[in-house]
Amino acid sequence: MESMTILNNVEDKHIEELESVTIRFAGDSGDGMQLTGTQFTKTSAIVGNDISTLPDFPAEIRAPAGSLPGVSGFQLNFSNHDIRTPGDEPNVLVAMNPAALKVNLADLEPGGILLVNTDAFSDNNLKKAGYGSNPLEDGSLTGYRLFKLPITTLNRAALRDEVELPPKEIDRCKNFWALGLMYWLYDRPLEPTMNWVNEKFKKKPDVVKANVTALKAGFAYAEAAEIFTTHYRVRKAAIAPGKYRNITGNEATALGFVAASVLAGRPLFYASYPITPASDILHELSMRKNFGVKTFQAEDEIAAVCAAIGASFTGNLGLTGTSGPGLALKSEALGLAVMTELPVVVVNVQRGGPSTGLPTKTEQADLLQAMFGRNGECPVAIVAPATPGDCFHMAIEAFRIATRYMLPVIYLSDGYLGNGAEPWRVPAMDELPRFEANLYKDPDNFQAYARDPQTLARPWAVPGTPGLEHRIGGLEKQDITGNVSYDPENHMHMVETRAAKVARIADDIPELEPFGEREGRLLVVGWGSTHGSITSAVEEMQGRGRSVSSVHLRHLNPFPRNLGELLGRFDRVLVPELNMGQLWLLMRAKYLVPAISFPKVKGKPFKISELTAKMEEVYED
Amino acid sequence: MESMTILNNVEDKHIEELESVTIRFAGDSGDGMQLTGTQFTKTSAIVGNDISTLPDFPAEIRAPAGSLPGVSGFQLNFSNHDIRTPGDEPNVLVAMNPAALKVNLADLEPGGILLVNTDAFSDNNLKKAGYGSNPLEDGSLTGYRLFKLPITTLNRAALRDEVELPPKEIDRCKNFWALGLMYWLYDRPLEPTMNWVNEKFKKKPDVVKANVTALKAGFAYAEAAEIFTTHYRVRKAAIAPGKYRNITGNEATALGFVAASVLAGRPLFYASYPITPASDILHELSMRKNFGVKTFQAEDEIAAVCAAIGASFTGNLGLTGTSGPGLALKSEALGLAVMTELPVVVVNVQRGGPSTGLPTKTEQADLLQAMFGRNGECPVAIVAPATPGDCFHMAIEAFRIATRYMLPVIYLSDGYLGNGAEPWRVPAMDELPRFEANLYKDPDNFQAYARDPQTLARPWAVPGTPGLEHRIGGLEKQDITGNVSYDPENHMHMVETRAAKVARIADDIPELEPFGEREGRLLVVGWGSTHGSITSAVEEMQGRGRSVSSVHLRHLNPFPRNLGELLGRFDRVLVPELNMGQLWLLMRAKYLVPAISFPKVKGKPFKISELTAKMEEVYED
Amino acid sequence: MSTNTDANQGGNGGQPPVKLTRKDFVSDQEVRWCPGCGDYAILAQVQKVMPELGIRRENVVFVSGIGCSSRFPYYMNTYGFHSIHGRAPAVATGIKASNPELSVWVITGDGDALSIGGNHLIHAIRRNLDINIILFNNRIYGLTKGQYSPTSEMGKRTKSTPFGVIDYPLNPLSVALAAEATFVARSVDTHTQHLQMIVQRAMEHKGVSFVEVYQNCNIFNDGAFDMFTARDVKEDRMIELEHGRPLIFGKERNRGIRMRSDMHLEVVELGNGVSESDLIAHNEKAPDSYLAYMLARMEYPEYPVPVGVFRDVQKSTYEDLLTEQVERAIQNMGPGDLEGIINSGDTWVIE
Amino acid sequence: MSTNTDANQGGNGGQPPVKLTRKDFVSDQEVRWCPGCGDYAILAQVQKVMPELGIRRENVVFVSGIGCSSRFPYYMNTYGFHSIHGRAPAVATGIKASNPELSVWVITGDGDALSIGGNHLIHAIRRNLDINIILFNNRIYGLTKGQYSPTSEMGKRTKSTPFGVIDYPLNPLSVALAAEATFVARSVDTHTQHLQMIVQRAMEHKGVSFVEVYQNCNIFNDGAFDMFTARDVKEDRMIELEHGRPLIFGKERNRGIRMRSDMHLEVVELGNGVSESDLIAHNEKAPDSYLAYMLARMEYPEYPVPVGVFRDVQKSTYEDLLTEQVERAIQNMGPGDLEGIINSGDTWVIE
Ligand SMILES: Cc1ncc(C[n+]2csc(CCOP(=O)(O)OP(=O)(O)O)c2C)c(N)n1
Ligand SMILES: Cc1ncc(C[n+]2csc(CCOP(=O)(O)OP(=O)(O)O)c2C)c(N)n1
Ligand code: SF4
Ligand code: SF4
Ligand SMILES: [Mg+2]
Ligand SMILES: [Mg+2]
Repeated sequence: MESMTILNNVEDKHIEELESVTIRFAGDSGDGMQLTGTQFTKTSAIVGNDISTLPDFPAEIRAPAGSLPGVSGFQLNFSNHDIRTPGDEPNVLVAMNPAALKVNLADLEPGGILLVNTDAFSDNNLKKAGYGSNPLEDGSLTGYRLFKLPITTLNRAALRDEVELPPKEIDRCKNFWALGLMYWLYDRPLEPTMNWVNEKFKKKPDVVKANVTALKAGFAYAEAAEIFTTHYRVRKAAIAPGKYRNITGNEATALGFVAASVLAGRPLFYASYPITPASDILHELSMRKNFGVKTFQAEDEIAAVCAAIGASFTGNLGLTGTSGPGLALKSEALGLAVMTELPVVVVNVQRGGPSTGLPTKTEQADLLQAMFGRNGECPVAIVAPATPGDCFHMAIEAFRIATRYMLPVIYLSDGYLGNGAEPWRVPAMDELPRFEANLYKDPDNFQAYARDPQTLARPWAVPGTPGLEHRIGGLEKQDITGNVSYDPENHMHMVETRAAKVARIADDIPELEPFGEREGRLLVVGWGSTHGSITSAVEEMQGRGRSVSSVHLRHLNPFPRNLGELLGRFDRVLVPELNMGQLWLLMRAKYLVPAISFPKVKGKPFKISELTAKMEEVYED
Repeated sequence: MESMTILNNVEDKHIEELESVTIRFAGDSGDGMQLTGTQFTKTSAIVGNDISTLPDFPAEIRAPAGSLPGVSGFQLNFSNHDIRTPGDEPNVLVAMNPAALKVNLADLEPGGILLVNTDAFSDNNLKKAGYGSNPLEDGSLTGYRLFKLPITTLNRAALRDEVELPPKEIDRCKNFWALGLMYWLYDRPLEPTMNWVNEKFKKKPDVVKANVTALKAGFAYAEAAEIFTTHYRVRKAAIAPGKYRNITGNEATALGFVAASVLAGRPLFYASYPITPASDILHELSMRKNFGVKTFQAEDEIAAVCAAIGASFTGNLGLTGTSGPGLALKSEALGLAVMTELPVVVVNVQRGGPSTGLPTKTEQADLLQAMFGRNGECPVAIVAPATPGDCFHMAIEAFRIATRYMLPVIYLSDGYLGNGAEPWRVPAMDELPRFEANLYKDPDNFQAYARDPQTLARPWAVPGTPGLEHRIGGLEKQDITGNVSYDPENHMHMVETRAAKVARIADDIPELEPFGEREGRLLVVGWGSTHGSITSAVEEMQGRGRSVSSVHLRHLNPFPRNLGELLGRFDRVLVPELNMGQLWLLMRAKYLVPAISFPKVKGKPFKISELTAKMEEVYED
Repeated sequence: MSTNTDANQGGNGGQPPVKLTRKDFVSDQEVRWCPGCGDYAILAQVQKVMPELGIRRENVVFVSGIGCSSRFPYYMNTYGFHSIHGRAPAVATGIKASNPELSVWVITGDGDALSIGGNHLIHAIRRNLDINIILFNNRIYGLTKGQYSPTSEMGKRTKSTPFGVIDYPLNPLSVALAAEATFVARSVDTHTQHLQMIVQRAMEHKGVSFVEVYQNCNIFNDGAFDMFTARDVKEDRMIELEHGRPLIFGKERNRGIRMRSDMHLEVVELGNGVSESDLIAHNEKAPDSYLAYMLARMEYPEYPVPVGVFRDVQKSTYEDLLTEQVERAIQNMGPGDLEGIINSGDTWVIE
Repeated sequence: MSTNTDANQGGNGGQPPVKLTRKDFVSDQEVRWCPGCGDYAILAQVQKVMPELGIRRENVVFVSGIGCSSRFPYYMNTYGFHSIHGRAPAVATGIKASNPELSVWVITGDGDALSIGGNHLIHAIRRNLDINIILFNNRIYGLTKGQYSPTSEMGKRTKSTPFGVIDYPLNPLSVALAAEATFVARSVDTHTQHLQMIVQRAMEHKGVSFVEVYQNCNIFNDGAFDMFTARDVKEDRMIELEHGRPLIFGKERNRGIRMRSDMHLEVVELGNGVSESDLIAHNEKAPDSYLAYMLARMEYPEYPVPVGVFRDVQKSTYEDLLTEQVERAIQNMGPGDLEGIINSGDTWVIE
């Protein structure tokens, strides 16, 4: 194969070994940067690197070409060892136009590789990006290893005689040209991408040819033009063996709920109203009709949660999904689910707030809303996946809890998890938990609010079952019978019972296993999508010989049983969160521990360096 | 005057002095118990007693006559000294039918006076009330001083020859007969009630005559029949001189907002959707159109808060009011008010939750919802009146804060405050605070998100003002300009700024003045409608020589500046709340103080005795 | 179509019909409306009609929002869901879409359905789920003690409008028709025979049924409909719609409704050159909703108030189309294979 | 009536009209719609019409919800409020009711107005506030990247309906009419002259104006209306409504709309015994909304698609009635006396 020949040639050149590399591809929304990034990722995964990625979409659908809001980016980190984040600062920035340079340059590490498409640096584009002078010429980029390439021109030249396509289509291949170049630079094979192109554009041989040619041309150019003195190799990581796939959190969430339905033997009913960044879950699930999954795009978030409650009432797994503003709208109905004790799961893919906020950015600022955002004493269970792949498992866990305890569960994902991808080891069927979600059938002495002595769950008695006819609703219920009751003592009893149901879940979830020693100087407590950066940072601190451990909460209400005890075993407790200190507040209130909050609300995940710096500070204090 | 003659007669009889008395009138919804209670209250106020009242309405509009859910009650406490609650256990229970007896007997103090209308104890009524045997005959009432009176019969006899009214109308006067009897028993004048009847039924002389006759007949019967060996006197209390009126919290709230409008010189716009127990505020304000007050009954709570936000945008005092489930619905829009930094006030007259809960019962369980019930980091200011009369003052305070800091304020009343009445010393005009709520007018260098250096308020720049055209909305705002911004650093800065605005209010509100010593063994911290019972209980503890003080929070976010310091001056901190520990949680999180929660969620206020018992327990621990 | 229920046996999930009586549908809960409330009559008629179609209690679900009328489910010895204010159509949608075998009823009030719940109502209607919506229109908020509702008349003084209502009222039937309703009808609480007939017709209709019932709230809006529903005047002031029959009314049946050339409906006296054939003939089945819309907008005193079935047409129901998609997906893609989809996409193996 | 604005000078609060140009209404914010989006054209027409009526910038408020279309206010150099999804009519109600002097515009999308915001829409309409509502109907959710909307066709495959839409679409104009709208119109993004005329008519109407604009979303629903709006076919597939004129259309103006005796609209060829006088004459001012309702429901291909003003009638506005109540209250009770009301009720003095 041609590409193999090229590859073999490559072997002769000077190759430098690297531990890990972070690349950011950036360009106009129309430049295909997401695709470029995804292809580089997949290829890296296939050659055995550990990988982690972070896409960064513009907020506008199609901002004007060349404008700052129109910049689209994709960062990936690949490594010969275990990594958990897409990297703090890119080592390499590929900037396809001035706006991409402007938006991303500040993040590039000092001395980093900067690759620009000079063809895009027209006066017009420079103006759109707000450049007074051309940065490629005014000396402002001297701190970087700048490579100026007329990518558009080179790509056109390569394709001109090869394919019969309109110029616009030809130009659209320039991202593959750049990808080819990067493949050479980091010593990756072309086949996986060529295979993908062949499959994807099966019906358009011209397009296949164009892309493959561009890819090879970029690769060949790097090889031939000798603009790079070195190229790099990142060896295989020691990754747990198994079958892997790249998966985003939203995909994993959707799959997890399908799995929950299969495992529980109950149909899944997903009611949702589109909202960024949760809509993809709706899109995914709407394709799963052959699993008996029914999806319902409701007229709004209130209708969606109400329909999910209705579906749970009939014995379906009633599920609804949204993002922050939508969760706010679901508040009242969630109270109804609490009162009627029905197993509804609410997915909240958090985004930047308050209000409409920063719809395309990530944040973890809905934890207290999830805890308290309802009238009255109205507790629900809360779980939060830690990584994109974990979304799958926590989705199952959410319905396990909901059906076992007969109560609503809020599942807190976020934009970073939802859109971010990681290589996910596909679980074998027998690794998945089984749980029983049985409907109640026995008409003898049926009482709608009788309780299982262990879980305090009431029976899941659904319409269609003879002899179990009963009425539920939002008014306070009499214990056991479920009739309406205004009795003062009963009310207090029921408030306590609903709280006790949630509390008892603690006996049924794993205790926390610290990452690191079980006692020491500093314990870092995290939850949700910060898992990767916190773990990496703690690992780094441990590498520095610091007594630092971490625990990561995937159950937020109730907390795992041993959290309080663990907190007591460390001198200092640090709580980094992508909010102003919400878990921190809950922990302080519950355990009276003088934990230190490390808040960040910038629409972005933590950098490892930010975390280690803070840990050092707290460590010494 | 006739009644004076009667009164004079009375003077000869044996009179016993009492410090304070608690009476509960109870009967069927149709029996006019609320009216009876109100009349007794007013008369007691006029003779100079201190008073406190608690109405207790049935949840149904008109439950079937004689049924348990149809029982309506009215409790009042009158005294020769300062009182703050309607009393724990009634000393006297007037039960107009078996259902009223059934529902209320448990509360009557042992040995208390029990007055029943034997005419209503028919087999049918006994059955409706769920009595197997007649309690008047089966000896179950031996622990009380039982007075069995055929009130219906006696009333008919008294009216038969006096008025030409259908029997139904005559029977409707029996509550006045009972009232007359009670007036004799507690040595009250008849004039105030007779005046009221004259005024109220001006156009129906027959009805006036009937009621007055019934009233006098009851009085005369008590005097003549000598069924009571004693009657009682409760002397004037030493009440601050001034003009008083009886006022419910909802009335005071409405008046307070009208006052805020007058004081600020800005029109009031009240948008609301009816809901128990907040609707009366809408009813009150809709009658105040001559103040330029506009009321808007919206299609739902979301529309109401949005319309209020729109009104604030035009320079009105935008106000919306609701109860718990409605507050849940307003969550999303409240975030918009936070982001747009507009002075909106949201009244939440809390009721029993969660969900529809116990709509006619009181509770304080929406504090955490008010704090956290929105997506993202979304702080608002929170105030809470302590007594019905205080509702007036805190309504003004809410708009003072909202307009001075340009942010939304949640005003947390509750069912007990809203429906409960107390004698309220009418403030003189010059006692009311003035506050400036000026619109911004200057078009030079206008910036929509420029800030006052002290309050951090942005300008209140309203449509119609030339040169200030600008756009606001729910997306994150750029500092100073108010343009949309997705900038990471700006986002964090704005999140911090919005929090700082709320925090700065602390410099502008009074520090807490403890009731009792400034340090000692036990500090009791309360908020909202528990003021009366907590203060009375603390007073009682102090009387027992215990080192107990209390502070009462009327500002919940931010807390008064000296709260933390005060907490540190006491060995123990107790936080009684009509919820499961919501203020308690906030205080623990903020001050890391091992406060003790004393929760109650029974749809009822605290009894003084419950509180003192708990205080004793904590005190010794 | 996936369900084997047919229109006449909705809610039996294919089981044979049973013989029940009115009493079987009476629950053990004490009824808690004000004595004299029109809700009692409606409850009685519904309980009476239920057994007529051999419907099984366990397959019936009554869903309501909040309001006096919304207590209805407590009194039916079937499954019931007293949900939250305005949201009953959404809860019912979840119930019906997730289990199409059930016979699903929505009980709602004028505030519940048209104020806070207006949007859910029109969306449930446009989706044409096979649910039966009964709106108890008393032109007032009962449960919250007497504020005006979206059907209250202009100028009406209520607790929240001491100077009179200034919002133009909504006409519930027009709204339902504009929202593409396939079955629209109206009846009156006190017209028991008619009401029974309408409830039965609603039940028989496959697809969404929207029924407005004029209901007296004797506490806060007493006699709101007496002007035309009272026994002595109703024949002159109301008109009973009958499919295929000309629009005739009046004690003497001597008046009718005619379409003027400028497209205005007018009341005419029969005789003097005006014959039955000049009148509009009612057509429930008209594919367009024009006629139903016009009739829905006739109001007293200009017109007699129409009761009966305004529109009754067939379209596929949401739940059938949904079930069909599920079944077709299974046919085309095979039944869901969890292991298969987990292992799909771009996978690679690390050894 | 309390306001001294008249219909032609809405939003000047009695000040004299000013001479502004299109540019005065262009804000300094960069427009951020996809290149080619129909929203640009609508923005341009609105900016063009604004100065025509001598309206002052400071008296104009544009309110929107969330969606691509809802970014509109940022681009108008007037006051603007980009509120939250579906709630623009409610925010606008608060603005207009609290300050009737302002000229208030609501910009909304098919999802914003008819899905999440349907209820606020119908209530704002029935209240007849003098606000102008412009619904950008692209039959898709643009901002959230391509899910179906309440106006999407049955069977349409979108991101959220890979097997096709199964909800019957809503007809926005029918819903507005059923909600008692006093002004209802439709235009098309690319028909610039017509669109200008309609925007101007909406502005001139005193009371609520509801305008549907067919808007192309070239990213997620490209060409949705081309079938009948395209230059070469529009005369044959659309019909322009003109008050008082018979319903005629076609390149040759040889076809028309007639009412059949069974109350069905039919398309007829003129000639062969069919003359203009057999056709329906359009009447915007008809007191009933029947005709407007029928026309609103004409859809391609059975009928030509109507554009223009369907209905334009006068009724008192909410804000005028509200102001009137305030003024009457002041007349009858005297201007509010705070000291007076605080001291009212049953008072007593303790000395
Ligand atoms: C979210 C919410 N808002 C408001 C209320 C208060 N509320 C209960 S019923 C009702 C209106 C009742 O009117 P209608 O629907 O006409 O029913 P009716 O009582 O007349 O039968 C209102 C406003 C509530 N329970 N929940
Ligand atoms: C409460 C809430 N729910 C959902 C969303 C997500 N969302 C934003 S715009 C939109 C629909 C947009 O469609 P449309 O109104 O037709 O406007 P278009 O973008 O097509 O102009 C949705 C669902 C949101 N912002 N807020
Ligand atoms: S208030 Fe009216 S509607 Fe409600 S139960 Fe009483 S009479 Fe019926
Ligand atoms: S997505 Fe569609 S509606 Fe939105 S800006 Fe782009 S073209 Fe316009
Ligand atoms: Mg009603
Ligand atoms: Mg759209």
